[in-house]
Amino acid sequence: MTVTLGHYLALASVLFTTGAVGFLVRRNALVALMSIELMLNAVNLTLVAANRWQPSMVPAGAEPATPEALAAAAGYASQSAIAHHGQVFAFFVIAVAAAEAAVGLAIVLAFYRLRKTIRTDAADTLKG
Amino acid sequence: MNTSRHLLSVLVWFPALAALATLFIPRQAPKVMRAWAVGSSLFLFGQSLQLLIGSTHSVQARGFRFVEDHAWIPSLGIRYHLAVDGISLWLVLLTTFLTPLTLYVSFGTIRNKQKEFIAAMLLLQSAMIGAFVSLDLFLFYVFWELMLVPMFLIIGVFGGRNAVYAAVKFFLYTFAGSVGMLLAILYMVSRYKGLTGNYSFDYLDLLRLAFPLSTEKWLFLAFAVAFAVKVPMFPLHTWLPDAHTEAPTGGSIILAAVMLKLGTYGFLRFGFGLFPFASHWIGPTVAILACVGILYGALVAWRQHDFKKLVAYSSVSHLGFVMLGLTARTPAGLSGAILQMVNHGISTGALFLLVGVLYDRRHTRDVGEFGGLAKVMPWYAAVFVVVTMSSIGLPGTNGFIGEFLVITGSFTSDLLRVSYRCMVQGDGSRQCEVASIGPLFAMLASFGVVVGAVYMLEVVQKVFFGPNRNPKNAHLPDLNPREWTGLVPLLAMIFAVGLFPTYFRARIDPACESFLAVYNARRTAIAQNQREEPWLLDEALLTPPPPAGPQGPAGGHP
Amino acid sequence: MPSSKVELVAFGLLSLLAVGSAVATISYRSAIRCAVGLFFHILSLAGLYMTLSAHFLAAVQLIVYVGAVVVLFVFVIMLLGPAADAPDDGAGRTPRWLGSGAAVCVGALSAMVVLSYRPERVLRPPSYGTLREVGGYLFGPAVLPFELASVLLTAAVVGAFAVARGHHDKVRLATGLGPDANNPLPSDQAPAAEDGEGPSGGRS
Amino acid sequence: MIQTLAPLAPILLMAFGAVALMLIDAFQDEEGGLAMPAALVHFVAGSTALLLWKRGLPLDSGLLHGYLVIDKTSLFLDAVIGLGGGLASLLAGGYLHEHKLERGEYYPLLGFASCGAMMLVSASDTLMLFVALETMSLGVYAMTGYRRTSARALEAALKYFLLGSFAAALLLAGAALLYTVTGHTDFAGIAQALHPTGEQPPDPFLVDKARISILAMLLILAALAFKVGAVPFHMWVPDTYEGAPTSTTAYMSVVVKTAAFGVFLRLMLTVFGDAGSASSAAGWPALMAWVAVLTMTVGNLAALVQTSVKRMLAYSSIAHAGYLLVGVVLAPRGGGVGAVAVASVLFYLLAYTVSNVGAFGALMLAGRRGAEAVSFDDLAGLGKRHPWAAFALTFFLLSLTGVPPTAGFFGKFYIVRTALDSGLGLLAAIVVVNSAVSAYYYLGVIVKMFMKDPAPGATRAQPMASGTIFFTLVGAALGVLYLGLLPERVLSLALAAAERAAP
Repeated sequence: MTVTLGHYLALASVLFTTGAVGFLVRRNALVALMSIELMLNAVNLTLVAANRWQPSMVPAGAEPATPEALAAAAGYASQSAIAHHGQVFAFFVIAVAAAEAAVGLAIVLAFYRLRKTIRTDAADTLKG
Repeated sequence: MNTSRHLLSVLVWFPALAALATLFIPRQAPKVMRAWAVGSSLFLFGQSLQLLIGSTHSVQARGFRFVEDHAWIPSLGIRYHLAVDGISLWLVLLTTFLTPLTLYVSFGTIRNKQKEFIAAMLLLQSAMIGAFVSLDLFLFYVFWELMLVPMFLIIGVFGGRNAVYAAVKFFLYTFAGSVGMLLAILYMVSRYKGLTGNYSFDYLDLLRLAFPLSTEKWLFLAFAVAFAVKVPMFPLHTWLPDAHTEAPTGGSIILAAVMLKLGTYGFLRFGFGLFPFASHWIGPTVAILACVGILYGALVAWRQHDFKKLVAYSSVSHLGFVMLGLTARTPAGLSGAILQMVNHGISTGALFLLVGVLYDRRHTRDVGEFGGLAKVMPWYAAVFVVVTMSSIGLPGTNGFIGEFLVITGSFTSDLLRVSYRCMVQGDGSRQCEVASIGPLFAMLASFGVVVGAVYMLEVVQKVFFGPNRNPKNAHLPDLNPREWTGLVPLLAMIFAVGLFPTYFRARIDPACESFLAVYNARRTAIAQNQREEPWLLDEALLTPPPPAGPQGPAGGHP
Repeated sequence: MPSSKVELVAFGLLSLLAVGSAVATISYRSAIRCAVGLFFHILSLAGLYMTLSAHFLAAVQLIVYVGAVVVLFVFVIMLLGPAADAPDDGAGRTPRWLGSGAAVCVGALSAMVVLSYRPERVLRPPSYGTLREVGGYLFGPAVLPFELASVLLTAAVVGAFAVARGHHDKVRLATGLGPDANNPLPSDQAPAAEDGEGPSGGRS
Repeated sequence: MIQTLAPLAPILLMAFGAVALMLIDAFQDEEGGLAMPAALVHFVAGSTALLLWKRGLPLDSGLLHGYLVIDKTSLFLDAVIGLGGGLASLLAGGYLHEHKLERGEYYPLLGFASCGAMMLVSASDTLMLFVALETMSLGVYAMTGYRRTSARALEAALKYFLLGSFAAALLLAGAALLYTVTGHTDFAGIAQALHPTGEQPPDPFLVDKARISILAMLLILAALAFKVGAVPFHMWVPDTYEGAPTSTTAYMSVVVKTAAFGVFLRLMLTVFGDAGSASSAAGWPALMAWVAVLTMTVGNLAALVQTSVKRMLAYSSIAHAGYLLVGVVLAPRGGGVGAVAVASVLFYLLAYTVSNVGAFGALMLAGRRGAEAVSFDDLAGLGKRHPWAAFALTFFLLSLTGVPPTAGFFGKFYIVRTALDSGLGLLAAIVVVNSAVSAYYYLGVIVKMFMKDPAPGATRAQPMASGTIFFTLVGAALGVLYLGLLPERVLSLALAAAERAAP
């Protein structure tokens, strides 16, 4: 048995769901934030794995093609060697996740200062 | 200033600009403000008299005059198309005639926020004139909706104790009533586009559309609801007594005298004009509702103790006459209905004014509070009696002409009929026996006249000639100069229409005839050629026969 | 390139670790333990990236996530003290089991959908996933999003600053005399306690 | 160099403008006073977009690499964002000063958020979409929690942030799945790979790919529905709108909504614009039609029972999102209908921008520090205390109601007409019935202001005086009247902008 893209994707689904459940169940704002990080990481795993299995005109077992040929085959007329879209995407997700965490933690901190708690259900003075 | 080339634009926009200008007059100068309001509306009245002058700058096509037709939003086929014909002419004049009177009279009672009142009244005038003279349905809808806001403010801000309730009820009834109309307009335009490849909201273009009866019924109903709310027709009238009772005198006058006419006008111009076959189909029903309205309004008015409610219900009754005249679709019925619109404007306006006079003095509108006023306020009593005579249609006053024409019109109508004993023929068509029921409606309406006379006279008897039980009534001052100024023009009009009806009918009848000519031509064409899908009518159908001479009395009236 | 068996074992172990640490992250009551769970989760993902020959990304994952994000979390947890371990008791306004049940269903469904998708693995040159390649791409075609990311980071810094800084607040934190916790609406009901001036300064 | 950067001019101006605002703030001695420069940056960026439009297409200089598309749609929306953002910063100038919140960070944040919004409406790549969305959102999260001493503001920020990040994660998951099956992140590439034209070699994973792409579409739809505030992902809207400082609410309600609808249209039309996924019987338009009906109905019904004016406006903005969704539903139709539908959405966004900025601005003007206009009761008798503020609020609320001749009426008219033209009479009827319902709660405000006196001892809003807000309102009012009375010019712009976007 070999590891296929399907396995990675299924793993990512499980991780994403774990994050989503954590987000929905936990009332601790910090843990909710961490759950979001879990979800983003699961997405990253999908992206990186999908990048690895990028469909290509080169069948398995054939001569390793030149980077340019691979890039051209994948439909990218770029100067960069191999299509790294998935990895680059993941890179940006990591960067954004860090920024998001910074703002999120700032909000949590400020919230804590006023309410002395970080329970999300303490945020209930605004009623629907 | 020669404004006749753009006369209608002046009539529509000048009040709005005057309203805007009013907002910048400082509150510390109330006299300037009042002078400006009355002056500008009088100026407008003067301008509007030009409408009566011959046919300067007229376009004879289809009997519309003072035509202004420019592209407005070309990509959607929306035009700035204004025109008057004999149908809208008198209604515009009624508006310009009543607005200065109403403003002037209201200054006696409205002390706070005069600025807002003036601005709202002038804006309202703009919107009403705009709705009367628009021949583009989009433009018409814009003015139609625009009317709501100033009237809402006039009722709500300047009204009585329950004014807010009445104002909101008024707004929501009319706003909700007209959304269907918007949909129907858009549907027609969309079909027109499908048939011709062009968008057009123009009334004269949309007249070419013919629909299968089932579609036409829905479209007509969508329009009819909007108009019926405004008229108001039984059973959609419930907002009216509330609005009238709570509105200030000026608001009541304008509401009753002009705004309700937009409903009847809309019925005629757009409801009947655009959907001849559906209106033919629904004609008897409308006539029945109109008669129910006449009798119901009269009977309920009889039971009222609140003066304003009494007048409001009598309006329901009078507008029933108008609707009956319209549904008769005979030349006499139509011109009677239009005349009756103007008459009702004048006499109900005067009645509300008179009720307002009494209310200012006693701060009550309970009929039972009064008695024997003829001795205390002889002039007031005299004027009131004259207006009452006009309202119940005594010969010599305006009311007589209108009601008489409506009743004869519906009596002779061969369009009001019912079919019975239908048999399916061999070829699948249905053959029915047809009975004309016009005379029945004429009888019901005549009965309504009698009831109307009874309750009005009873009130007059009680209030002016009965015993005066309440000492507060003993020293009421008679009419003051301001009130006289408001009443004299109205009294003059009552007799002008009553004694010289030919002058007015000379302008109404040709328009009614050409309207009916187009109406009947379209009705026959649609009936003969029922299809599954909308189709276009021959343009030749829409050209009315050459108008009769301006002075020549139209045929078909007694 | 690792052989198939090694890869299978690595994948198995790392995915077990990933799932385990993810579950730990969302289930511990103590926030610091959750953070530790997140830490191990990130490590396991870095390992998975290695099995996918994404060397550069694995490094970035370690540097940014472990070096910045987790540290930030831990820092905030320390700052909050016991309040960081907010209990989960009490009924919330929303039925959370509903949402999470739906999430689990969707997740299971999507796992099933994606599991059957097994395209053939393609050969990659040895330079795949290296710093040189990914970096070249980043500064080549992807320069536009890269520059935008700098805008994003600046916005985040300014945003975090705008929400969390403040001289009055600092005093409050240091002295522990913040607005009364018993008063649920310290400032909205008493508008004088708005930023800048007023009794909020006097209170501290 | 100039040639290469020219297409990006509005975005670059916005970004550099925001950085410049930051620097000015850092080097000036006293805080505040940045509203005018911030508005200027927005207006300049917005008009640059229009200049670019005038200069003509094509606007790809080879720098964009498919990450961004600068076309007429995006330029139109850039202009709307510039206008909305500029007006909102002017409002902020008056509001923050009055409420002693004038700290320098607000305006750079606003600038960065607008920059993200402009990127968002140009984004044609899921990567760019995500980064731009986050840039915009992070700025707005911070602006929401800007009043740090208010528990409500922070609560709003916390809720908005957590739910927003959750939605972003969903969007990301969708994008990742699309990448998995297509190998592309750019919209055009994804569309091409999902629905190839011409002869294709047999693909053993065709069914799997189709399934996964549907999953991705649902995830993305959910995330976008969240961003535009559509039911059932609307719960954040009332809380956030109510808790945030009013200037932020004004900004959010116009710029964020515009950007979200812009990207919604582009993404759904390019990626899922094929005959299968965009089939009006079984594709996403059918789903969105239900969402649209639910959104406007729920929004309007909930707005009916509110006691807080801000919250009422929040629910009404949900309802407006519902009207806009009707345009989105029609957008994928062929035969010219699609272009008109997109144009109606674009026009509505502009009309909504001027009306809503005006409404929030008038609400700000109605209250001063410590006596803000929050509930309906606060507004009682405002017509007496401050007729101009009351008049302004009335005017803009009438535009939101859709009373002619205002921008709001024409926008709604245009959408209803498009729906009727394409045979969706029922949907059109639901829109007009809903707008009739909405008249009730908008009227409620007017009634309070002009026809009720405040109860003795009750709190009442004390109007403030602010030249900036006043002039913003005058500008917005002129815009409302212009769009309502003479919409032809803007309409033809919107149509031209829509031509390239629609199929």
